Amino acid sequence: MGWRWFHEWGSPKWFYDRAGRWQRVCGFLALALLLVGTLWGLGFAPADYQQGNSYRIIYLHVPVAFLAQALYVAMAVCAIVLFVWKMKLADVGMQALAVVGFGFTVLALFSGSIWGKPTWGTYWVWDARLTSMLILGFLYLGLIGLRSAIQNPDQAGKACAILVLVGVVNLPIIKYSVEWWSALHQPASFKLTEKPAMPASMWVPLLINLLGYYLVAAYLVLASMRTVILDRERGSAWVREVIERD
Amino acid sequence: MSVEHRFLVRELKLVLARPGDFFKPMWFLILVISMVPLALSPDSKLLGEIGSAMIWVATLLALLLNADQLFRDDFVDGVLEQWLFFNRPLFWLVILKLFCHWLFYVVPLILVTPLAGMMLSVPNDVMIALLVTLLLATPALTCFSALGAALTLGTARSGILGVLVMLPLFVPVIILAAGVLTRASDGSDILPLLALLGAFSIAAATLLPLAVGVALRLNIGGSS
Amino acid sequence: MLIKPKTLQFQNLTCVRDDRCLFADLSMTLPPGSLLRVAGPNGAGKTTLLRILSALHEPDSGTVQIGEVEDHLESRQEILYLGHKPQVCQDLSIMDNLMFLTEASQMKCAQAVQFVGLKGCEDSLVRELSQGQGRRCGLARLWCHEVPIWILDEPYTALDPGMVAILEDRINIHVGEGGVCVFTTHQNPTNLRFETLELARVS
Amino acid sequence: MIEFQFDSLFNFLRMAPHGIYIWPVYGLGLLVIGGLAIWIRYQHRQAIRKIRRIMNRESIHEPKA
Repeated sequence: MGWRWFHEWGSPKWFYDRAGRWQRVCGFLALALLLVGTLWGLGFAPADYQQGNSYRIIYLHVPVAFLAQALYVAMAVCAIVLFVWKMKLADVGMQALAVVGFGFTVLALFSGSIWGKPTWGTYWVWDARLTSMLILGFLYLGLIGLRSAIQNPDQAGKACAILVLVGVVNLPIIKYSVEWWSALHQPASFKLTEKPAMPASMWVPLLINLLGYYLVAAYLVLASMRTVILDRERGSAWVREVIERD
Repeated sequence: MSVEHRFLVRELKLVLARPGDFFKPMWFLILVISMVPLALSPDSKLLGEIGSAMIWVATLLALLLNADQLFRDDFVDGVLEQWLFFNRPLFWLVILKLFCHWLFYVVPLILVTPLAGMMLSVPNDVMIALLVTLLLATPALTCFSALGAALTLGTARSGILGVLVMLPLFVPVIILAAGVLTRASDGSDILPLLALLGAFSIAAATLLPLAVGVALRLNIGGSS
Repeated sequence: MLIKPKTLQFQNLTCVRDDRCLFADLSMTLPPGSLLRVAGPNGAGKTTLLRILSALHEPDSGTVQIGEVEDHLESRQEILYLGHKPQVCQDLSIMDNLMFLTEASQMKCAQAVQFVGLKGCEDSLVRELSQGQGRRCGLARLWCHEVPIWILDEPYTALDPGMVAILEDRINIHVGEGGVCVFTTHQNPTNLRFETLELARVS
Repeated sequence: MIEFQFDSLFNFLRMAPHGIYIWPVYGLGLLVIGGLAIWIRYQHRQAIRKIRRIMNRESIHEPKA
């Protein structure tokens, strides 16, 4: 099991310059999409016959909840890349994804629980999706805690990679067991995102918002990766040039 | 003497050399369980209902008390490096170590739970279900906490980070075990759930030692 | 002491630690019966080289081979590695440690304990012994672990002259029987004939 | 196909019964995502400042020939 380090195409310097451009593109696109999507969802989408206007929260909650899980899976992909191709960049990606993913999970949790108030009358309901989102949040927290506890960055990267891979294998098991548990104890009440055949005017803004939040996540991850690269490669010469250029 | 035999002998001697680690979990379990009636109410009907779940969670936490010490002492003494020089794959040695830990620390703890059950006046059939679920679930829990311990080997101070990192992964086991307990209390059959719990435990007990081996190898190789 | 003599061979070993190159393209062949001292100032990478030779650490490039077995990891049980750490369990007695770490019988371990001059404290816990005695416990394995390749990292530390002489005799016997020994030390050995591999401190 | 659902801007802001739940959620969204962006940018500047400090310290000790 060799941990030999070699920079294939993913050399930090090459990535640092390109990420700067991709980051700006993602940022502006995300801003545009989110403005359009949110205004459309809040103002122009028809009110839901059951919930009235409070369902409009799904235009934030559903994309963010989807992102929280997608970012965890992205971390698992980075972990595989780190183990198979031993690329330092994958480790940097994992570190950036953990923080952004945790932020999205917290946002999904709060938006879900605030949405619970008009729907069920209480802020926290042990609903299947909210509970597995809570557990996902603890998984993210575990990763961030482990990352900050180990001094040597390479060791921290590989330790987190192992934790992410074990976590991603258990994620579906956790989701199913939580869903089974919540169905066991509560009659199948209105699920947060049970979409009864949404008309086009409802799910089009949802799609735009989803794309918008994806790009926001990409923007944040790229920005965070550039910072981590700068911090880790501070010894090398190309960092000095970049600093003098800025 | 084969490597396996030497491992068992050493683990037994370690248990005798460190009696504290053997009794602390039991002491913790009984202490926590005796807090429950104080916090709730001494009325035995209420205690009987929630008693088994309380015992289950308390046993789970008692298990995690000395999880962090699994590899730390060997790592600090440098004996963990010597593990690599046995002609056995590392994950096999991890399985041996976890089996010994389970046999000498976890099973005695499970045998103490009936005492806790009596204190919370848990009905007999639920008590049996509790014992069976614990016996089925603890291999998986031990492997998970071992992975947590192996991952946090590189951190300076030993702490509960290894446990915090692994607790979210205990959720399926807790849910399945709790399902068995509720089924047992209202008499319906518990076999399908026990089968699921057993399957999860076997999968964890065979696959996780590989990850623990990689984590250990990482910490041994890293620190010069 | 019956050991199967093996050659220890490494080709263009390179190791970089936080972008400082410790050593590059180190190649050497150690036939049975050779004794090599790795010398160099602190931080020159001596310990790292020894850990690479005993397959505890992965070199950035280059290979290590023992005998005809290509995969170095397979032939790890041919190696006796002694590092900076005491390598013995503090909560066990010296006898229990030896019985665990080596395949030797009870009687052979008892002999080994006598050789390192710990007669009489076989059953006391390692923790109760002094630092020097603790090092002797680690060294006791040399007398009861029949393995062709020895890799000893600073075996002389915390040893009194009497023990140093005993250790050097043991190394001479081992090398005489066709074993290979790679060691590092800052004290200059008295009656050992060894080649030296100098690791220059790379500024 | 798409027309404004509320008869006046004021109703849009009040958003009938549950307005006080919808707007805080979007406010929170802005807070979390905006906060993340600002925090990452702040860390970026910190990293650059730290490297600059190292460079200055080095250039003082061994001025470039």
